[in-house]
Formats: sequence, C-alpha cells, structure tokens
Amino acid sequence: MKEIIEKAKELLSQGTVDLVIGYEQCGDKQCRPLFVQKPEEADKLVFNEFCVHNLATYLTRPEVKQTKRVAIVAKGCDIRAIVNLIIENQSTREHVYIIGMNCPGVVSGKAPNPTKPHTKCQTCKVRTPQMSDVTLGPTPPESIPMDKTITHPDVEELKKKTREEKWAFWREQLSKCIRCYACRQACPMCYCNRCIVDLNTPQWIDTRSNLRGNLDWNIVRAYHLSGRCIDCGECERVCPANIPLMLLNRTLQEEVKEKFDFESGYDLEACPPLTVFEKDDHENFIR
Amino acid sequence: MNYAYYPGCSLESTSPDFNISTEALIEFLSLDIPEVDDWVCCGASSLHPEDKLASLALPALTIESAEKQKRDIMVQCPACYAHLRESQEALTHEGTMQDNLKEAIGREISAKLKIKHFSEILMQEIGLEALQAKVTKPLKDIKIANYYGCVIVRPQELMQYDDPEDPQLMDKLVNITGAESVSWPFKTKCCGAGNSISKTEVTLDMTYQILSMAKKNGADAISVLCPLCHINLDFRQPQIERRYKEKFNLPVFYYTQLLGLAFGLDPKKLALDRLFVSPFPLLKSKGILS
Amino acid sequence: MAELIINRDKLTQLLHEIAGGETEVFAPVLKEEATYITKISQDTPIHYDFFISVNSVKEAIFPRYEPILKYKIDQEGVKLEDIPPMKPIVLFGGHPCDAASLMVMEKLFGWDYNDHFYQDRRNKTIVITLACNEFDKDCFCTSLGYSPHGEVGSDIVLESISKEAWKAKAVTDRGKEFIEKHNTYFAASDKPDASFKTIGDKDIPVGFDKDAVKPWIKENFESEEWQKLTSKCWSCAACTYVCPTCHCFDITDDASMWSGLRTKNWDACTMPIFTLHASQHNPREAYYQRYRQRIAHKYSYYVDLFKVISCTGCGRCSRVCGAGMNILEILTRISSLAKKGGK
Amino acid sequence: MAKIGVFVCWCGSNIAETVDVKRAAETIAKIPGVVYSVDYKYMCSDPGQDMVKNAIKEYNLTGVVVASCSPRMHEKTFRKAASEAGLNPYMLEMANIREHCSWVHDNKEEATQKAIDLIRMMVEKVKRNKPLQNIKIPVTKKALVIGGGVTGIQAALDIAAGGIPVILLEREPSIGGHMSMLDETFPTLDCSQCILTPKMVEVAQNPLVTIMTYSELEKLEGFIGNFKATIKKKARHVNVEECTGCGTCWTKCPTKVTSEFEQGLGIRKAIYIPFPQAIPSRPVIDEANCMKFTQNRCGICAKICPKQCISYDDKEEFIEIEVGSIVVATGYDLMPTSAFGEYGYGKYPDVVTSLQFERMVCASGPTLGDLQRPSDKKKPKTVVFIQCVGSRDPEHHKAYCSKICCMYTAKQTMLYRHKVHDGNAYVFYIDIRSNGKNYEEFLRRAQEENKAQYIRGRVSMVYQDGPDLVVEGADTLTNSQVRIRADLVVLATAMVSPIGVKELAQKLGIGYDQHGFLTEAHPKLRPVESATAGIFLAGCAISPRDIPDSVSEASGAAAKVLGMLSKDELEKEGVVAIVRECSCTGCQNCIRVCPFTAIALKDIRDKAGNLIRQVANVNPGLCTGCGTCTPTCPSRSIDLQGFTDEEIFAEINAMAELH
Amino acid sequence: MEEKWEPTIIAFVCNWCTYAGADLAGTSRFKYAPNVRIIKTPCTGRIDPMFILSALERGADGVIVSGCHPNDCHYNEGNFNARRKYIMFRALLTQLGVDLDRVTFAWCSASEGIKFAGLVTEVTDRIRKMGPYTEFKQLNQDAR
Repeated sequence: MKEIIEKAKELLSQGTVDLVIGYEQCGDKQCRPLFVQKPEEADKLVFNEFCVHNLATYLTRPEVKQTKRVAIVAKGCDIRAIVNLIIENQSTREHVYIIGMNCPGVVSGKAPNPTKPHTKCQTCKVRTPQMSDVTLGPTPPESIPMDKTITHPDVEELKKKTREEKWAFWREQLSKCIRCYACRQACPMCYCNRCIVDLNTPQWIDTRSNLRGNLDWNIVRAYHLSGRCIDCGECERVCPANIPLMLLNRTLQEEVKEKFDFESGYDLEACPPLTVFEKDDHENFIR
Repeated sequence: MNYAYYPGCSLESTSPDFNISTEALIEFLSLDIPEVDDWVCCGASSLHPEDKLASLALPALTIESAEKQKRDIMVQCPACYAHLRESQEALTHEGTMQDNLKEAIGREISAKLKIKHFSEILMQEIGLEALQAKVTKPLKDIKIANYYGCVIVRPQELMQYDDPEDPQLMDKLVNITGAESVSWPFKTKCCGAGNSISKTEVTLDMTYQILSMAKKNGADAISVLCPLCHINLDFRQPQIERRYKEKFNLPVFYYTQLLGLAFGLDPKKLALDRLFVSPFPLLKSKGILS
Repeated sequence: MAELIINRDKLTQLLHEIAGGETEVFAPVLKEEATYITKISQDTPIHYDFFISVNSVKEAIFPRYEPILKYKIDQEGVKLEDIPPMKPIVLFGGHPCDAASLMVMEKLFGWDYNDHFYQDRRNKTIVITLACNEFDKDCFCTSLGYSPHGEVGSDIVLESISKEAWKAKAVTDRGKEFIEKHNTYFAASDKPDASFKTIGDKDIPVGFDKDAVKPWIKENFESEEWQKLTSKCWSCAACTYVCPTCHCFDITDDASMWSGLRTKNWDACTMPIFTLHASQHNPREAYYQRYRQRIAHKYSYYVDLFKVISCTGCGRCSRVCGAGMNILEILTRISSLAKKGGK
Repeated sequence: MAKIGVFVCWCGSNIAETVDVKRAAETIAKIPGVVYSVDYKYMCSDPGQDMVKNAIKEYNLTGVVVASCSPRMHEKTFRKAASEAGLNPYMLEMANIREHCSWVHDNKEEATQKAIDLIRMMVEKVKRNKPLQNIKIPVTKKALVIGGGVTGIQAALDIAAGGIPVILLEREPSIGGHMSMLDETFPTLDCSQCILTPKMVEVAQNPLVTIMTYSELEKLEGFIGNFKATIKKKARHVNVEECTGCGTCWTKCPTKVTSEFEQGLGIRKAIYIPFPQAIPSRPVIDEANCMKFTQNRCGICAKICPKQCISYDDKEEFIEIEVGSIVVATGYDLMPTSAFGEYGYGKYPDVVTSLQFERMVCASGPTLGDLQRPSDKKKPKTVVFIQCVGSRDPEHHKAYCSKICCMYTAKQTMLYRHKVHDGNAYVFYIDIRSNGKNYEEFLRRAQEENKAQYIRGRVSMVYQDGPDLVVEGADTLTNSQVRIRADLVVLATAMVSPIGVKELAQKLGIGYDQHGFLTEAHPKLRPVESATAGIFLAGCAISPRDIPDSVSEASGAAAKVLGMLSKDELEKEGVVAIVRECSCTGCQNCIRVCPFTAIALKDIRDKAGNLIRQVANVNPGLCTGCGTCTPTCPSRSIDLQGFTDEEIFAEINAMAELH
Repeated sequence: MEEKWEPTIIAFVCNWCTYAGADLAGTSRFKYAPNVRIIKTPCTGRIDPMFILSALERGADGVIVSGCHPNDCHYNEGNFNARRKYIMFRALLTQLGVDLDRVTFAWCSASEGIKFAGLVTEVTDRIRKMGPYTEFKQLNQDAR
C-alpha cells in the first residue's frame, strides 16, 4: 500500500503524470475508484482484494484523455482492457502510465459482503501484470486453488441445456433488465460516445425495457464484445438486476478462442477478430 | 537425455554386428540407454502395403511402451525409424487414423516423445567435440564413402534427418575418427533392398553401381547406418564381384564400428569379425590394427 | 381502534388471494440473492427476510414502460386502439422512505399536466408499508426529517412485533377499509414479543443539514467541488432507476408497417443522451454535469417547484452504484461546505 | 412528406399473366405517401418512360418505384428518365416482380401478394432514400509504369502514344528486363536484342516518357486519378546528365564482380553498365563491392573521369510524383536453384539454368556465343534439358505451370544444334504445351529437323561421374529407366514472382496470391486491372506469360490507362460510405475491414489546432460501396449511402405488424 | 373459410451473386415457393446481424442470408468478413437458445439459379413444418 502511495506521489510531484486513478477503501469490504491529482491526496490509495473495478474504463473519458499523461493502478486483467483500448485507437501506450499490481485475485459478489473469490481469477494468466511501467505488490502465489462454490451457473452448465431450456433461462434473466446501461457504462470496452441503442434512425433496438428491447440490447452488447471482452466481469458486478451477463460474454470468448485462436487483450499488434478473417475460417453451417 | 533403445528385428537377427557395436558404444560412452520394454516388430517392409492400420498400430505399441517407461526412443534401423515416426504422426494429429489407432489399441497414447536415430543423438546431444576428445586411435589414411541409403532421409518432412540429396551427418561423425569422408554422389541412392529376394538381379545391379561409384571416388571402405544396405553391400559383395567380374574388396562398416575403433575398443567387441568382406587386411595395411 | 396483528402466513395468504383476483399485487421476491419488489401471482413465494429491496416501489405505479397510444393500419386507414384501464394495486413491502416517495412523486404527475396514467394507478393503490427494523451506512431518512417508522404516504404500516408477525396500523381511511374488508386475516392484539428489538429514529444519525444544501447549490453551480465529488460517476442510470423519487421519462414511438405503439419509458438525467441535442451539442457533456443535475434537481429545483426535497433518504442509489458514488457523503460534504461558507 | 409514384409494368404478359397488376397498383396506392400508382403494358418503352417523367413533374414526386424486371435490366434506363424529369436518379428504385416473382411462381393469388409486398418494400425504402450525387474525381493526366522490362516499355510507349506523360520506373540500373538477356526468341528465332533494343531506344527518346532507373517505389498515397507516389532513387554515384557513357571508368576499375546480367557466368566491374545496350548507358557504382566504399581506397574512377561525373557522396533521394494511374509490370524471377539438390545445381558447374544457357549461346554473352560448358570450356556434345523444374510440383515446389518452358526449351535445343551440329539434345518433359500461334510447328521443327530427343518422364538425379554428368530418370512411355551421360544439363526452373513484389503490392494496396503473383480484378473479364481502381497489371507480374502475351497485356493496360485519363474528371456511382463524425470514435474497425483501403483516420482539431480526436474518413474516390464497413461499426457511425441502415430497416419493417 | 398459414421468409442477398442467381432462376423459369421476400444489399459484408434479428422480430418466420462463394466476392473479401460475423452471431444465438433452424446461410453464385430456387423451396417447406415463429413474436407483447 505504501508503495502505491509513494509511487503516486512521485509521479505527481515530478510531473510525470497529472492524474493518478487508483482505489480507496469505502467500507470494510469495499473499495472504490479514486482520482488523485495532487500528491497530498495520494494517502488514501489502497490495493487489496476488494479492488474489483476495472479502472481502464475511465481512460476513454474526455477529461482523462485531455491530461498530459495519466497513471492508472491496474491488475493484470485490467491491463488487457488497456491493450484493447490502445489497439482500438482510444488511448496510446505513451499516454498511460501503468502501475501494474501483482494480484492474488479479487472478490466477486455484491457489496457489502463480497466474500467469494472471483471466477475470473481462478483462470488468470496475468497475476503478474504484463506491460506495466512499474509493478508493485508481492509476487502472487503460483496457483490459487479452484473454489467449487461458485454460484453463478457457468458456461458448461449453460451449454448442457437444451435449446428450449436456454431460451426459457434467458427470457427469465433478460426480463429483469431495467436498461440502466450500468453494464455498458462500467465496461472499459464500451467507449462509444453514441451507443447503437441510442440511435433512432433506424431504431434497431427498442429502448423500452420489454423483452424484445432487452433481448436485442443484450445480444448487441454481447456481439459487439465478441473477441473484445477481457473478462473483467464489471458488467455483471454492477448490474442492479443481477443478470449473469458474463455467462454470455465468456461463452463468446471461448468461441473466439476455439474458432479463431484468439484471446483479446494480450497483444498490442493484434486486430479485433471480427475485423479480420482467414480465408479458411472454419464453419459448418453455410450451404 | 533420456532414451530407451529400440533395436528392432533386423538388429536382433540379421545384423547383430550393428547391435553389438551399438551396445559397445553405449557402454563405452556410459550412456543410460536401456532397451524399450516389450518392444515389438515395427512391421517394416511387409505390412504397410497390406494393412495401413496394422502397420501404424505395431509401432504405436512400442511407442506406448516407451511412454510408460517415460523415455524417448533411440533407434538404429532406418526402417524402424520411419515407421515409428509415421505412427507418431498419426497418433498426434487429429483425424480418422488417430481415432482408428486408438480404437485398435484400446488405450490412450499421447505419443509426445522424441524419436531419434542414434547418429542424431551422438551429433546433437553428445556433440562432435565431446566425441572427438575420446578418440584414442585415429583411423589415419582411410577414405570412407558414407552411404546413408534411401530410407533415413526420405520423406524429408517426416524424417527430418538431413538434406535428402547430400546429407552430411554421418560424414561428420566419421571424420572425427580421423578417417576421410569422400565426396560422392550416391550417398542416398537406393541399394535395391526391396527387390533383393524377388528380383535379385535388379538389386545386384543397383548395389554394383554404388560399390563402383564408391571405388571410383577413391574410397577404401564404406560406412553405413542401415542393416539392409549393409546386407547388400557387404554380404552380396562377393556375388557382385563374380557377376560383374570386378574386384572391389571394399569393407562395409557400420558407423558405430568405425567410431568404436577410433575410441580404441576391441575389434571383437565391435563384431568386426562378423563382416563378410574382412576389414582386417585394410586396417592392418593402414597400421590401425596389428 | 384496537390494535390488530397479522403474521407471515396470513399475510402471504392474503396477498396471494388478492393476486388471484383482478388486483395487481406487488411484493418482495427473492431473485438471485437479492430482493426485488415485483408483481406477483398467487403462487409466487414472498420473501420477508430482507433489509431493503434493490428496486423501489415506484415500478408499481410508474412502470419501466407503459403504452399510452396504440394504433393499427389497414386498407381503410389508421385505427386507434384502446389502452386497457388500470387495475387496482396492492403495494406491499416498501419501507417508510418508499411510501414517502409516493407523496413526493405525485406532485410532479399532477402538476402542469394531469398524467392520468400515473394518477389512475396511484388512486387505486393501497400502500402497505413495512416499518424498518434495520438500517445501514447508506440510510439517511432522518436527515430529511423522515423516520424509519414514518407513516407518510402509507395506507397501512406494519410494525414488527416478532420475526413472524406485525402490528397493523391503518393510516388512512382506505387502509382502514382494506383491513376491515380482509379482517379474517387479522387477529386482535396478543402480547407483544418483548425480546424483539427494532430501531428508533435516533439510531440513524442525521448526516447533514437538509436546508443548507439548496442555497449552496444555488450559489455554487460552477464550483470545482462538483468535479471532485462526482469524478467517479460513469453515467449509467442505475441510481436513477432504483430511486423512488426519480421520475423522468421519455416518449418513444415504435412503428411498423401495420401497427404502432407509443410508450412512456423511464429515462435518466445521468445518461449522456438525456440532453443530447439534434445538433449533436450536449449541454451536459461532462460526467460531473450530469450527476450535479441529479443532486441539484432533487435538492434545489424540485424544492423550488413543490416545496419538497425529491429524496427520502433510502440510500438505494449509493448501494447500487458500481463506481462507489455515495449520495450521503456528497450531501454531507455540501452541507459542511455551506456551514463553512466554502465553495 | 414523401410523394411517391409507383409504376407497375405488365411486361406484356410476362408479368401480367401471373400478377394481377391492376390490383397491385390499386393496393399500393393506399400506402401513406403514395400519391400516384399506375400500371402499364411496357414501362421501359418510350411512352412508359414518358409516363414516369410526366408523373414526376405533375405530382412533384419525391421518389419513384418502378415494379418490373430486374434492376440489372433497366435500372439505368429508368434512373436516366427520372433524372431527365428533374428527380435525383437515386430516388428511383425498382421492385423486381418479373425475375423474382412472375417468372418463378404459378399461383396468381400468391404471386400478386408477393408482388405487392415487393413493391411496398421498395416504396418504404424509397421514402427514406436520400438524393445522391455521382462522385466526380479530378484526374492527374500522368501515368506511372512500374517495371522496365518489355512489358513496362510497351505500356509506357502506348500510353505516351496517347499523349499522356509516363514515368517508367526500373529498379535495376538499366531498363530491358529479362528479355535483354535472351538470345533468340521462339517461335521466330529472331534475336531478342535486335527487337528489344529499338524499343528501348524509342522509349528513351520519347519526350513524354521519363525513365527512372535504379529507382523503386517507396510509398503510394491517394487514389484513382490522384495518386501521390514517392520514388526512392538509389545512389548511383554517377552524374547521369554529365556522363557521356565513354566507358573510361569501367575499363579502369580494378574490382571484378560476377555479373548479374550474365547470370554469374561473366564478369563486370564495380562501376559498370549491366550490358552494352543498357539504357541509360550510364554506369552505376555497386557500393557493396567498390573498394571506395568497402575499404575507402582506390577512387580511380573519380580521378580518371574526364567530366568529373563521379561522386562517392551521393545519397539516395526521394522524389514525389503525382500520377493518375499506375501500371504494374514487375515481371518475374527464376526459382532459386538451391532448392533442387537432386539435380546438383551449385555442386556441379555444368548444371546450369535456362537463363544461363541463354547467355552461354548469346552472341553478346560472356563467350560471345561460343558454346562452352562452364567446368572445362569444352563444347558439350550431349546436353540434357530438364523441364518443369519446380513447376507442376505441388508436393515440393509450385503447383502451377510456368507456361514458357516448353517453348524456350525447344528453342534452346535448336540454338544448341545450330552451334553443335552433331550434338545430342535430350529433353525430359511431363507434357508439352505449345498452344500459341506457330508454336506447335516450331516444336515439331525442334524435334524433327533438329533431332531433339524428347523423353517423357522425370529425372531422379544428376551426378558427376568423372568429367561427365550422368542423368538418371524414367521414360514413362517405354516404362524404363534411362541413364544419359551428358556434358551439360540445363534446368528449366519455375518462374516465380520477383523478390519484393509482395511489399510493393502492399504499398500499392493491391492483392496477390500465395505465390506472390498479383491478383486481377476479375480473372476473365478484367484481366489487366487490379482490384484497386486506377492500378492496372500486365505481364508476368500476374502469372507466367510469354513475350507476346506480356506485350498484348501491356497494350491492354495502356488502353485502360488512356481510357481513364482521357477524361478530365472520373465519375462513379454515388453509392459510397459516409461517416457520421460526431459519433465516430476512430476505433478503426471500418479501416481494418475495408477491402479497398478507402477509409483512413482524420484528425479533428480545435480552433487552436490541438488534436481533439480522430475519426474515420471515407475517400469516395476509392470506396466501391460494398458496405462491409457498416455492420462492423459498433455505433453505426458509418453508413452506406443508397443502402443505409434506415433504408434496409424500412424494407424489413414493410413486412411487419408488431403490436 | 379458414385461412391456411403460410410462412414469411426474408432473404438478404448480395447484389452480385445471389441476387443475380435469383434473376437467373427467373429467366430460367425455375419455380420456387412464393414465400420469400428478397432484400438486396451490395455484398454479404453489408448484411448486418441486426437485419436478421429485426426480420425475425418483425414478422419473418425464417431468414435466408446468401452471397458469393468464398473467393468469388465482387469486393474480394466482403464475404470473408461476413462469414466471421455469422460464426460469432450464430454462436451467440445458440447460447441464447434462439432457434437457428429459422436462419439459413448459403453461398449461391450468379450461375446457381437452380440452387437458389431449391434453397427457397427447401427453407419454405422446413419453416412451414415448424410453424409460425412465435418465440420472437411473443417478445413484442406488452405484458407488464
């Protein structure tokens, strides 16, 4: 903790950056984003298993883009988002000073009692962050045992369902959506300043939170994230309706991996998989 | 280095001299290379045109055995080598053949082990320098035509041994013995082994070409790494000499024998006395053996 | 009037019976570990062991979307279709802060235009409120002069006397009628469970001076403090949509070749598109401007119009916020700035 | 409010027999926005077209739907008519109720219902259509030809003949290409130099042609009609203007280097002209071998040059030129022979390539035409020619046929027999392909008059046996093994794309196949065009060709260039993508998927010039209107005019009853 | 008289191959089911997954998407891009439990008039057997 504070102070006082985005504690088992612009404000910075937010989502805001340079406290998984933002021309490597955190995993579930380890952490490849300008925190343990008590129905379970069961499941889940767009706003990859759902010529997606609108909205968001989602799980965490949004996203990312051998957010030179193709891309449904 | 030795049937039966000299080298170099447990015939020559599945399943059994031993496979006979490689390819690449093989054997085989020819191991894992350092009796003044045969280098994609037209691996090994490897064009020409029983005269002609080309290029002896080539060049040499009325008198060594000689091993231990064209006159004339 | 008692089983039976009829019943339901107040049917399990629902009760009366005009086109031309009349509603499971919010919101819908969709529903709604037994760090009804046992906006208030039973208090005539009509479910007062502890007004600390907020907002619209307070906000509508007093809506048309539907949908000032002009100019372009609007509307503009703060201190917006925005914290800061005369 | 006119065609009985056109017109008339709906026997006739024109004027129509045949047939006709009546042509759409309806259905009721639907969909679309303007692109009346071989020379000459200035770009020190290395050419046996040199002189003397040798394309920007090319002029170290080509420098230069032009069989100096007829006949210093550069000594050439033309300090230069059109004629290379170990190339000096053989028999070659084999200068008594070396060999090398080897091998057997009258020429072949004018006759002459012995089969190995080479192979016609003792073996190695052509294609934004050959816009119907507008292809750059084909293609490409540059402005359809900048995030998705590199980033700056953000920007000159960009844009900030989201949505919605 | 239900099929086709193939079916008088309504786009690259979704929601019982065979695209690569989109879009719909038998993808060239006709008839027959696509139509109901 001390090293983050010291680093932030150093970066701000030396003028390397004019903003540090990090975390502060806001409850026993709760942290939240913190914007630090002056060295003396840095004392509140923390890093622990409650630092679940993907702060990369702030990088695409105008006021952050306008900074001379911004430092961001980022877990390995958050850096995947930064990589994608750079690939997609929303940021540059030079503009972001990455304070990479060695991360033994974060919690999942809702505040104020998030006790379970996050599913994404169990398969994490970047506990030691890649590409960071400075890496802080103790080296994370080699492996964290799988916790069998994950409650949300995982991808395999979904795949086992029959088509009718799937349809019924998603009808039920998506009927809860209130279209607050917390998923979109929290998502680092949803940076459009004008979302397709906000267009009305034509109105592809009904803005009402009825089943059609909700289904269309969630289909489009998942589709737009296919090959781009970096599995941070923020959408699911912030959803006030508790819709298992990551279930859909994970399924699609698995498909991308299987079909196009691609995982997003690890390679600055890669192209989003839906913007490129191979002449022998395999499919078995086109006649 | 963690190999198990797969001699194959030829080295067990028709070419014990190759086997004996190989084991002599293993012992001399203190290499930890036990035999593969329960190895079976690779099915070479007879099986693959008849039953593709069986011809791949037989080597697969040997691969499985080595896998259980947790060892990679060292092999000497090029035909065994080729069949093991081919079987490994089929086992590690998804497809119908992989499925059929698994079904035929009834067990899972990952086949993710190394399969290497002994000469490759000597070259790549022990190294010329280390071998050179062990030479105590340099084979001075002997010119050797290195004859690789056709199997070890082809098909190149599968065998990945050396350049199929002008390989150098055995040449380099032989050179450290102090002998001189001659440059000649027939290193990988076929000796005709496939026809040696059915159309012997074809084989005789092909082998004759090889022997005379070796002689023409100034070779005193030939070095081989294939038991079948050896039979044709060595065992049939007197027959060829009679048929074509031309004297060759070219001793045909296994490369292991030449290395053993240079390391100062007992000729008996290298089974030199088992060669049909006796090498002793040559070796004596060059002052290598007294 | 004698005190009446109702226990869980009876209440469940009552609500289920009503739900089986022509009346819509809204009650707390557990979905994936969280409690929502939603419309139930006669066999929906009702969830009682909760602290506060994620959503507010406003959904019952001011739904997420509702049709306000419907038409069909055929060879003869356009034909308007009827919108079905509103059904009576029993709204159970809100806390006093929820009930109070109905009083705040109805002012808006009866103001310059009488929104009969809202008013019809409101007038046909019986509000059965659960007085609070718990509170958390985000609760601040007392700061706004409300109480965890308040009666504002309720027709009936249920005060726990044990884990399983409540003392029912009719606040309005309609509440009284309701109890009388269903008197078989209520029993006369038993001996209250002395061991049962609930909370009092004083347990929830008053966090700020509500009257200090408006003048400060009026004078410090351009204060840099706004940016500091709201920099984390990522402009979703979660806070707005769970808020019992947020009431903005949008009207959209959904037309197809042969039919059309006009609906009133929830909208939120926190979303970027809310003020986007056709010219693409957006007067509230920055994130802080939008959150400022939310606070300023609740604590200043609404007060100007209706003499009441458009917030009842339920704290839902703080609980739901993924970015960790906390309204109590912001108001406390404003109030303390106001006290100090700071900007 | 839209005012739509609908015109339902009977097409005689073609439509009217199956579709109740009256009912269709009447039903459509009731759609809101349709102010005029009529049926007529032949809409495409002059009276029919007049009906459309008159209705446009009379009813002030904002859009028209003609329900008749496929738009492929008459869209142009009706749009022209609309345009004549003052309606933007893109405000007219056709509903295809003939090919897609009346001709494929029997039941009149069903067909009528379908026709009504199809028309209604078009009405709904046209209501949302926006007037579009054809794109007009100004043209730079100048062309660039890349590659100075015979193909490039011909293209340059033909373009210049049309009065258009041309820049002829060649990366070697001289133009001439491979043809200048050949001895005589099939099937006429005329001397290659004799027919090429006049063309080289002609192109050099043409005032409209600027030859830039020892130069390469560094970068290409722009689009059809408006390319901006950056040319890298490599440092020649010789002042070309002042130099007279007197030859003093290369005579005195002490450094001998094997000559590329002579295919390694001859010698040149470190300062050299590649061959005597080179154009420009100005030398160039080979930095890699010149002692001044390698060891900083010598400097003789500078000392003795009578006109002080030598400058060791020359640096490469970059020149920007603007051209309207480009012809790519980058030719070919021979497959590197190191790939053929079985033939012993490189190991045995007397195994040579066909191009080496050309130099060995050429009167201007290193031996002045006296055929000697490389090893011992002996006149070869037996020569074995091997065809398809690397070609038609999908397992190991190239699957394609190199097309010219059969003929030049036949020619070479003749050239050989002309030099060695009693010599034996053997040819190993797979098939003989002699499909050109006089080719088969020529081949027969090689076989019959010149006694070339053709053996159908592959060669398994070539080896040295004493002074001789032994060629072992199969004769598949007699099913026997052959073993030929030869003095010389000539390999007809495969033609491959030259080194650097992929990089060039990437700079040009044109496609190439897995072999590096450039891809035509259409293999049959647009064979000299690349998929990128304004860039044309000719010769072996596309795939192996002989000289006549290459030259014809050069003329073909030149005609395309002239056709294009004959106008002051190019006009193309207005169906192009358009970016809504306010919501574009500049994520580059559209840029990545655009097959025509028509989209690039554009900087948005504030008044002070500070970069605010970047957005996509479509170059309408390059955009072909495929619309692949549109679905790729998450915020739908790029749309395809003429097929906008709104228009297509309207078509879908025209079928819908939602509530 | 009870009206027999007939499915509505919307086909999104590219201009250069499948639209021309449908024209060829016309000029060749290959008969096919009259249930299809063709919407022309320049290229399969233009065909947005949203089109398919919208069509199903707005009354189509089945959707056909068809364009040039791989390597035949008039714009060289539009269909390759489209193929990737469809692969992902289908994967998404599969996991949502959308009935993918309702959506048919095909490559149909300008010379394959017979293939086009067969495709339309086959799809129409299949959808007719499946019945109206109520799952998506129900989404439009305004149930609170």
